[in-house]
Amino acid sequence: MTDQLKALYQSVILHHNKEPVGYEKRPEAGMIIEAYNPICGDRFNLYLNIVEGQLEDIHFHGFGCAISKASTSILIKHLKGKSIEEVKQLVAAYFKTVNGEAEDAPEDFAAFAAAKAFPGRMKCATLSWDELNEYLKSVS
Amino acid sequence: MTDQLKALYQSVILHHNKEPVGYEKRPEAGMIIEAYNPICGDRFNLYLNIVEGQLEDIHFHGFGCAISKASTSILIKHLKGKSIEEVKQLVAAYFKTVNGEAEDAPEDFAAFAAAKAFPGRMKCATLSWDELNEYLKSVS
Amino acid sequence: MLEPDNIRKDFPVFREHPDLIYFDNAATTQKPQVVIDAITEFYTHFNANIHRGVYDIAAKATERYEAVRGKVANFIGAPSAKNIVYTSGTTASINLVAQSFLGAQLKAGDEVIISQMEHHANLIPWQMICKAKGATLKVMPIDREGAIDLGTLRVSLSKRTKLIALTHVSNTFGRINPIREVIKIAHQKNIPVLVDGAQSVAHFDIDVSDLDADFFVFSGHKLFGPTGIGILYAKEEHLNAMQPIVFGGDMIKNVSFEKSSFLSAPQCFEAGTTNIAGVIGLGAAIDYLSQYDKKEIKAYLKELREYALSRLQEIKGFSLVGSEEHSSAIISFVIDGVHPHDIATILGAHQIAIRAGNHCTQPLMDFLELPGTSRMSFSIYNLKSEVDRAIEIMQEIHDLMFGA
Amino acid sequence: MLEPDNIRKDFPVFREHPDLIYFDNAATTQKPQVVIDAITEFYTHFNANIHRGVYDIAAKATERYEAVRGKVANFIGAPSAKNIVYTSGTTASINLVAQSFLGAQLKAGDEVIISQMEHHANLIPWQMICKAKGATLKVMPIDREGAIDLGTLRVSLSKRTKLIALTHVSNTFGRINPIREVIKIAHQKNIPVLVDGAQSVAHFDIDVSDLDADFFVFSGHKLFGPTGIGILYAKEEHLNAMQPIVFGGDMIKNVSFEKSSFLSAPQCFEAGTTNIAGVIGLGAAIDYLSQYDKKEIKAYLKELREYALSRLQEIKGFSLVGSEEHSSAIISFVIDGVHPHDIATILGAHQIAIRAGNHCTQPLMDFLELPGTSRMSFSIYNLKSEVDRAIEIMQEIHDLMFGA
Ligand SMILES: Cc1ncc(COP(=O)(O)O)c(C=O)c1O
Ligand SMILES: Cc1ncc(COP(=O)(O)O)c(C=O)c1O
Repeated sequence: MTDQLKALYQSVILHHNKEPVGYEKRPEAGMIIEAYNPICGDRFNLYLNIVEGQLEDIHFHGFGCAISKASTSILIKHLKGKSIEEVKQLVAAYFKTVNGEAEDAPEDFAAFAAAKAFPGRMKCATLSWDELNEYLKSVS
Repeated sequence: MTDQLKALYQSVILHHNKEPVGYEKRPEAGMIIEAYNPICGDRFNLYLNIVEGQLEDIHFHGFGCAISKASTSILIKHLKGKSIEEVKQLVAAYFKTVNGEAEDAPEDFAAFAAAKAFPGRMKCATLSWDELNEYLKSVS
Repeated sequence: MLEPDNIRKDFPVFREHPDLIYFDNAATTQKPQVVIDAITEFYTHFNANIHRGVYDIAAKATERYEAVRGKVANFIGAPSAKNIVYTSGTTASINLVAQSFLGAQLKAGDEVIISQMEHHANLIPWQMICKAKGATLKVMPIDREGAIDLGTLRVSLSKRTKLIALTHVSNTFGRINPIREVIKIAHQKNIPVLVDGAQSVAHFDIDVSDLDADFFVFSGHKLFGPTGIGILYAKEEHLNAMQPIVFGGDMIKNVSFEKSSFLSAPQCFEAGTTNIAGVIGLGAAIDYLSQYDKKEIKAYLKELREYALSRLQEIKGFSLVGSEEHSSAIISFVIDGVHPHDIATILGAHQIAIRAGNHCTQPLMDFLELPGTSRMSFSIYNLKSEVDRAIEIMQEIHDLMFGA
Repeated sequence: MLEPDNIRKDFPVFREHPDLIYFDNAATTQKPQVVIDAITEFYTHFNANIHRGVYDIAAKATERYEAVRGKVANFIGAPSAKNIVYTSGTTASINLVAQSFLGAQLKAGDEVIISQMEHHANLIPWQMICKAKGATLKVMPIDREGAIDLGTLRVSLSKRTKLIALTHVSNTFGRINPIREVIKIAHQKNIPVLVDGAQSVAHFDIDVSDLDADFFVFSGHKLFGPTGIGILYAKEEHLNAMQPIVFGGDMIKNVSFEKSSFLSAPQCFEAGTTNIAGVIGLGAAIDYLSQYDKKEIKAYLKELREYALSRLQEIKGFSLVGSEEHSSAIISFVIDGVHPHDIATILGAHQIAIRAGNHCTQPLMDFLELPGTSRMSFSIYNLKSEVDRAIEIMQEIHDLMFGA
């Protein structure tokens, strides 16, 4: 296996792929966002409950590759319980980290920077994040 | 001037271009055939009177390059007064000559064989002949 | 016997990238040197616009361009060069038939039949024209091995059926459709059939006259030729019934501000400056492919597929999508617990190009209840040793993903 | 200062055919080595289908393909790569706007305005959509020098006017249209304007944002690029208002047998495998052209045209078609008593490529009461000495045709 591959499929990602955080259907959630990549067919639903500017609860369900699934799991792990302001900051930090721009960001974000070496997979690392970001823009 | 050019623009053609045979409008003719080349805009009308299987009278009018005009003039010269059977034979002989296949054909047909060296001009040598030929096929 | 080791040498990409294992031939094929050279020669020696110039290089460009029409006709057994329309690809060819041939006659209540395995290119154009005209798109079901049922087809035909569009070979799992039988059944009710030959034309001996196909479409780029060039073959009577849908230069007879009239087919379907270099390159690709015996190509690819299939069984969690039999040089598969994109990425990192996803056949994936598959597709330059190398990597995938 | 003697060296056709004098640049331009090399490089090093492959060469092909979009945007002053749609040429671009943009909104009684000098590609698409919708095609008249009258235009606009389509430069006689003024006048009544840039894009500094053009279209092959690739620039609001008209892979979001949804622009207008090599080649052509200052190009071509015009006056029976002023690098002319095709043939036999005919502007020819003209069109590699050689031959034409 090449080093780049090992960097991509490192334990953080494989762990979250196998044991994703908040992986369950919540059809009754206040807001459901679909993250869908028509090119590969990956599709997740993000189930959000936002109460008084706080992301009180968030879950996800669907199918996708190791990268997209893990990156969504990381999203849940870090954003749950945060204020919308904090969520926005974390989303921005995530994008910067993935793009390889050094940033004071949670450690496990860094795992996804390895996707840069695989241009065909960049979208997997940002799929759910992109859709959440679109949603945040649309409501503010 | 190149030899091929001289062969193309030889006296037979230039003569018929300047002094075409049967060059006049005959709107009252029994049959009018339009020979039109959309690529260059050349357009002639052939005015035919066929009486009892004889091409009693034929004229032409329109505009075109030296080659198409001369080839139409030659057509008039040779076909006027001939029986439809003879006309068909002459048309076939003309096409063979133009294609460079040796044939027992009127001498001035040969001038147009030079068009073969100018693929862009072959159509000029056969424009009126092609249309007449189509007509003959459609009536027999 | 085909000599893939020698064939490889004709493709400069393998000289430049000796480690590249290219198993994505259903997406596009690599190009032999002769095709690249033909394009270079055109641009270097006789680049000119066609059909109107009287100078030498324009005459030569026109002659070569038109000569390829005859070559294509010959290659697929068409009666004449006049049956061959140049398009920009399979997609454009199908859209042209949908809009022009079908668009002119389709009425509310009419039906168009496709199969459940069609590529989006052989689905959405029919869907859209049906929607516009109030007609119905009917889908021939398949079983899980990809077989269509001719009996079902037979009883589903009626006077309202205006066309059947069917792929010759499924790009997703390689299933070969019984197009000869479908055409026979359809013609008993005077229903025309369009055959999507995108995946068959490079490997099969095609004779559209013998098949009695009404329309046959394919792309140059899947046939060792350039991108941006495709073919629509149609029977003369159908071409004559079709009106152009794109308008411009080089397809007109007479133009005034009040009205225009058009040349006859195929010319009237080729408005404007077409992909002249693409046509020249396609001609070279057909010449190249014609040196080989299609029977030998088919036999070799069958052997390669069978070999790959036997080796793939060694991979933990492997299962084939589609059928072992009745299939051309394409293998679609899934590996339990590993997403197709992860497989493709891991192979890709080792210079092994395969494809993952829905292969532009989303409804087929929905039927199979799969988010996607991994697909290996072979061509005449692929080797058993390349299959071995891919297997070697795939054996490590479980370790990588789940720990040794 | 432009150095045409050096520029020539970049074009292999002049190395291979040192005697060739190519004065048919309005039909298509010759290709610099860098463009040919870019195509060869693509097919040799990273030939792959785009947007879906996760392996290296597919990623590289996708990246290069998309990068050209930005290059084109930059080259014509478009706000973003998203405004750039790849098509197969000017003709396809115009047809797309006619069918998709105009087709969706045109009603009986509406009007579309073009000019009397339009190429068939910028005439018939509008004529056909007007006919289909019961709308009227109105024609801006020109005078014998090719000038349109802005006053007349102004008063002919109304609420029913749905689009103005105008060529930037006439391909027949080189007349430059005042497109900035036309756009201003049109926008006062909220009428969108399509500019046919086929003849201007290689020589003029184009800034579609500054011009405020709604649509701007051109072909790669007239810009030193490959055949089979063209561009549609459109404002974002217009692209968003347009529905795709060709359907297939790589433009969809969701597909089921019941219905499909599409990606957003520009992607949704690029169904199927596009002319990837053509796009890559166009990128190289734009890079090539960008080394030169457009002001210097314009100045040199003006000088060349003026020189040619002065020398052509020496030819017995010569008369210019169009105007000495307000014209780009195209000269259309007639010689009394000699048919344009004979002139072109005689020059052609001496390796001088000019064009004769109606130049795909038959209604313009009808207005000028000419069966056709001879046309010389220049590019940056043409020389005064080439003009001299052409004059030399033309001086013999009378002798040849009428005897010394
Ligand atoms: C002004 C103008 N418009 C449109 C076209 C059509 O371009 P294409 O044939 O590349 O589609 C041309 C070229 O012939 C042209 O000169
Ligand atoms: C069966 C089938 N039909 C149609 C197409 C579309 O071909 P293209 O993208 O060349 O237009 C493809 C290729 O992707 C295919 O495999």
